[in-house]
Amino acid sequence: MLVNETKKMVIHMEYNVKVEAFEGPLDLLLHLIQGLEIDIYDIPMAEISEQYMLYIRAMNVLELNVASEYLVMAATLLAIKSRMLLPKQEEDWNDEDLSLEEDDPRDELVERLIEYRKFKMAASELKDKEKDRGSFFTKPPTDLSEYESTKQESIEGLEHDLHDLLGAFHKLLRRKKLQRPMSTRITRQEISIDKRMDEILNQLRKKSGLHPFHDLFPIAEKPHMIVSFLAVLELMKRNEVVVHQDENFSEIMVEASKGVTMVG
Amino acid sequence: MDKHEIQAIIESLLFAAGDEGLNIAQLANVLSLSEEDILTHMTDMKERYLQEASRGIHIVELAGTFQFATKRNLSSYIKRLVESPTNSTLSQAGLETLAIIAYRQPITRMAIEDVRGVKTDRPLQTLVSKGLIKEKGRAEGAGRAILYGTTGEFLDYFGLKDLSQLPSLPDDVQELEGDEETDLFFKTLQNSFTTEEG
Amino acid sequence: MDKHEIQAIIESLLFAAGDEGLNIAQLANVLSLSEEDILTHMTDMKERYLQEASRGIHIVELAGTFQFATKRNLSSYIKRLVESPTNSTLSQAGLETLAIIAYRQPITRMAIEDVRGVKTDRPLQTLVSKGLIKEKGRAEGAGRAILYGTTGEFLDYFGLKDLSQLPSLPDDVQELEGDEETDLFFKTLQNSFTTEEG
Repeated sequence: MLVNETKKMVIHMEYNVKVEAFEGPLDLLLHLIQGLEIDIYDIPMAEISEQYMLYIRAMNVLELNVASEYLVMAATLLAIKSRMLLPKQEEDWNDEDLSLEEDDPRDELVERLIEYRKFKMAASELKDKEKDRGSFFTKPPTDLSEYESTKQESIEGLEHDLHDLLGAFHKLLRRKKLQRPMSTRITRQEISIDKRMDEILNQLRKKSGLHPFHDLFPIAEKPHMIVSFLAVLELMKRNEVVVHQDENFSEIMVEASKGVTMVG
Repeated sequence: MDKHEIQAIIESLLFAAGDEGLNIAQLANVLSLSEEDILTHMTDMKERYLQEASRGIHIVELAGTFQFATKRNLSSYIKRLVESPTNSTLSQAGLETLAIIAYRQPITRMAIEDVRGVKTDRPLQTLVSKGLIKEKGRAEGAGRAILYGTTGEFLDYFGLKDLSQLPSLPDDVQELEGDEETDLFFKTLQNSFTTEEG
Repeated sequence: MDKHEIQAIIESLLFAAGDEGLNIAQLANVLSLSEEDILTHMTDMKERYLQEASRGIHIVELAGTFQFATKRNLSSYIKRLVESPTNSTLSQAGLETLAIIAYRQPITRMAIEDVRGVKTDRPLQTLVSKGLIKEKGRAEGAGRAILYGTTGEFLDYFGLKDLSQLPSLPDDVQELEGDEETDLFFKTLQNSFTTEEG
């Protein structure tokens, strides 16, 4: 039993990711219906409920958080199943029509499944379009401000809402940028800690005495700041700079150590 | 102005407008021509760009505007020069939510959740912040729930001219394409439980 | 590849490169052709664009890079487009710049250009003169670059109480940008330790 349980767990873990890949109870039901090759208009409730419960049990075994929607659906399935097992109402004199007509307890579920399936298909068509859109490129608008008359100095007559602003930002993020030797990128990538250490030492030696820590961070870009910070740490470790701080949160001051030769 | 001159002007305007695009009315206005005339030229130009083998760009209609875009078959060359795009593709939940909104707009969150059968707050939030949907008003009644609809960015994102270009909603039964891995999962699962119980 | 195909590819590349343009080496690289071959094609194409009456754009060579530009003689139409009443909007360039500043303020021109990938002097000028943005101080360091931020008029114009009311951006935008920086940080860190130990 224990061995069985363990084996089962292993099998389950392998498919863990896949278990969570369903978009909800309707998605799961559609999958079951397809897998069992069932006619969606004539769902065998006993079979589908059993399969569905199997899935819920698997999720429990895996200690996955079973979303409440799945449990609600489980209850719905069981309710439909038991309603179908109920003896036929007596006022229905024509026995043959019973399972066909509008009284079928499955109707609402079938309707929901079919409605959901439409949109699942539509979603997959959108996915194709999303991919296709990636195969052609537009260009940013040319900067036309030189054609603007200079007297246009107020915001009167402009018509934008926040959505335009957000839209512009997204368009921008989506715009595929050509790789180009843009100067900022190159300089950014070329900062080495060694080079930055030299620069900092030179800066500190140019004027003897204490220098505010933040003076060592001249470029307000994260990569540069990080490299500068690492350079200071390295210089501290090598005892080439000394760092002072009078009290907590006061400005940190840095100075070059005395009597140390220039780093090669 | 002869035909060549007009089309040269249109080319320069479309080029300058870039991915902002220009609509018929704007072109008609700048060229002092009727919208019908512009439309005739656009049809002619679209065809010409497509046919000419030495042209790498063609005219596309996106979100109600005409724009130049590179031809699809050349994308492999352009990708050699392009940085990886900043944004990822939409999740399945996002696509489903978006599909429901696109075909049923304006629509409330509740109505979307009715179709999907699961909570949809997060996909909605993501879609709003990606600028693909926006509030289009409020539903009548007590809750005054937000009504969502798609945006121009939605059209651009999926390469659509307008909403009428959405593929028609499949109205009935076709087999959903199978998913072998999931099938395997269920077979394994079934076996494991059968074994256990037997 | 025949001549037409090559020139179509060049056209699509130059188009996608926009105002940045491409140099001979970049083109040769993408097409796997010699720089001489590229130069021959460029000469041919330049001539062809100039000659054809129905073309509104031509190839210009600036500082070793080739790029498309609208033909000079058509500039009066571009001006009309910019000034047309249907265009009572900020240009796309202006709107983009404003969006970046709104979400990333205070920010320097260089940082804005890094995001947009194109020069941004003019849109900045326009936005300042319209009172939507202003100088908010100077970046530390040698250049002491101007830091831009939005103004009170900006808030009024978009009907915002304060900046916290700006619509939130999708999570993945922030994540992606974060990742890049973190990656760089760890790479740098790693290198620094490797160097130290080596």
